[in-house]
Amino acid sequence: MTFEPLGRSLSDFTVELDVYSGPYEWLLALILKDELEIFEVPLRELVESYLLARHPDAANALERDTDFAGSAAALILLKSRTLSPAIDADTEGIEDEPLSPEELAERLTEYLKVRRAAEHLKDRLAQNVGHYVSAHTIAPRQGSLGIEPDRVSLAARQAFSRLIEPPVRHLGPITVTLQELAGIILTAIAGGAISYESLTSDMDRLNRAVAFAAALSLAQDGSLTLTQAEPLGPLTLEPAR
Amino acid sequence: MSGQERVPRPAHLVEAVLLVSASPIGASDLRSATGLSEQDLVGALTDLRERYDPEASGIVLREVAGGYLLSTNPSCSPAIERFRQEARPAPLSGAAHEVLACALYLGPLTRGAVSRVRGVNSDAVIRSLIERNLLVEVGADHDAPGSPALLGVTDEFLAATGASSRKDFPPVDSLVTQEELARVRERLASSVTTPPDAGSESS
Amino acid sequence: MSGQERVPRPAHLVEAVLLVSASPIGASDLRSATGLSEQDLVGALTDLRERYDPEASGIVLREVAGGYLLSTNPSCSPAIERFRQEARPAPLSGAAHEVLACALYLGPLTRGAVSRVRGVNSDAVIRSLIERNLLVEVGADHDAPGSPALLGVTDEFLAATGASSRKDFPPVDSLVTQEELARVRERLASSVTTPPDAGSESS
Repeated sequence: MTFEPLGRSLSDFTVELDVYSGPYEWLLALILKDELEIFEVPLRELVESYLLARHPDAANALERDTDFAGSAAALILLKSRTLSPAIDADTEGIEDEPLSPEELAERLTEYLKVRRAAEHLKDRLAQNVGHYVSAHTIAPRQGSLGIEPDRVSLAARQAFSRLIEPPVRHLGPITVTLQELAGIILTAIAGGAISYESLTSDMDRLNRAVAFAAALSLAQDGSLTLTQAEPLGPLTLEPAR
Repeated sequence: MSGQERVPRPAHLVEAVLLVSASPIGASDLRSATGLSEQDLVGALTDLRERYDPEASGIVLREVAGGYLLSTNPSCSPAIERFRQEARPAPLSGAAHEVLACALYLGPLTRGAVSRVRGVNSDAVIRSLIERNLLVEVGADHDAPGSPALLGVTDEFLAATGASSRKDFPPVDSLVTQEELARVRERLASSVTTPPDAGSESS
Repeated sequence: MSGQERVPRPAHLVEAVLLVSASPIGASDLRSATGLSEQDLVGALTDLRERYDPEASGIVLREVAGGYLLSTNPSCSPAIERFRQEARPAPLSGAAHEVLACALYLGPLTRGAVSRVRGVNSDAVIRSLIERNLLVEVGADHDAPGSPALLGVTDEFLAATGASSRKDFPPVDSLVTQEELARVRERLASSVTTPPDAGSESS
């Protein structure tokens, strides 16, 4: 997985989330190392805590906003990718056909059990943490290890055909700032409500993500109102009343 | 302690062998290395349990993953982490716990099956668990197209959970109450009987 | 963490740290890891000398090369030797197979290159493969900053696979498509170069 390296402007930004508390930069590192699940990270809370910690008058405010918007945009992409249906053959079995109520109940029951078992495992792992083993091991006798050549070939196939995306690099360097987009948004809504879709219809994906962050930011400071009539429905930006 | 003994006592032989292993050693391997009778081994382990009791020692004797293992007392782990200048490994995510629960209780099962049970693609989580040696491919499902690999939990997983075997976990049905299950079915029954043509909002 | 966990005694801290080091640890390193005063350390070592006395234990405390080291009691060495002969080496993980495949097909290559190709930090796996003598540092990449070591597979690896040479393995282009191979090469070559116009962060 690749990521544009963060500038150091956010090195003092720390976050407090249910799943993680500590420096924001480390949060990104944990997500990239798959040690934290992106879909467990509430992006909205993340944006909110950034906005709370924001100092608009600081000397590097612009750089900080840019860095944050850039990484937040990447997180949004990552999250949407994780949540969208898998395309690889192995998981294609996740069917779309509607389930009968019995099947649905069956599945939910099974998932509930897994959920409870997961909680049990979490406690157990926590109780057993901190046992480090001996370093005084002896090397096994030479020649006692057998490696299957087929497994090596299979491993080569797996490692070399894996897609290490989502590539964020192809989005190119950030060429727009939160402030610029905030300006565009404010101009656009001066004439009345506008949907997020139409506002961003001409933008590339990065700008769309930054526009989203900018809209959140403006909503936070009361410059506009964001409305969404139904979950996952269209998002409307209106001038603040 | 009795005076000069030349022949090592059973407990000494066992603790010496345990020192040189970073993974649990089963009773039969301990016997064949030390040449002890079954009875002597039992006696030696009783002595060592006392000697390496968590209340009395910085090194503890653990009975995990079907064998015996010396490891540091968790109460001393901050000193170990300072010595190694290594941070404690990050705890697993909630998703990782779920995947492990699938492998433990429903496994061995394929990646696809894990994703189906959880309702989300679990490949990345599975990969990081394999990387951490907690999950392993234990075979292949030859009945499925492409013979996808079957995943199971490892001995490292058993050691990390302090379990001596897979049987050392409560049965899954004891973790969920009947009332909870009944509630799921009830809620479901009431929600599916409502609009007849709303059928597409599954997600 | 349970509240009633007691503060470990000095000797416990020291013995725990000694368990996780295969080489002697000097007094000052022991003190900085355990946080003990000089006096407490002296007391702890006195306790441990008694606990791990050759007459009383299968594990002994040795004072060598200006440091302290736990090791097996020489009186137990026949048992250790039998254990070594009989111990079956731990099987390789999926991650280990992938790292070996990288070294076999793309090597010699640096640790960083292995991690880039696999898309995940592989340092720990590489360390254990070097310890097991399946990977070895065969030179250094002088074109890269810091001249990182280049890794290749060992003869022991070839012996373990029953291959007489690298040529016994199927050629890489029979395993993956040209397109996939090109992508791997790209990742290999990418090193740390940032696109010229991304340039905000220098380092």
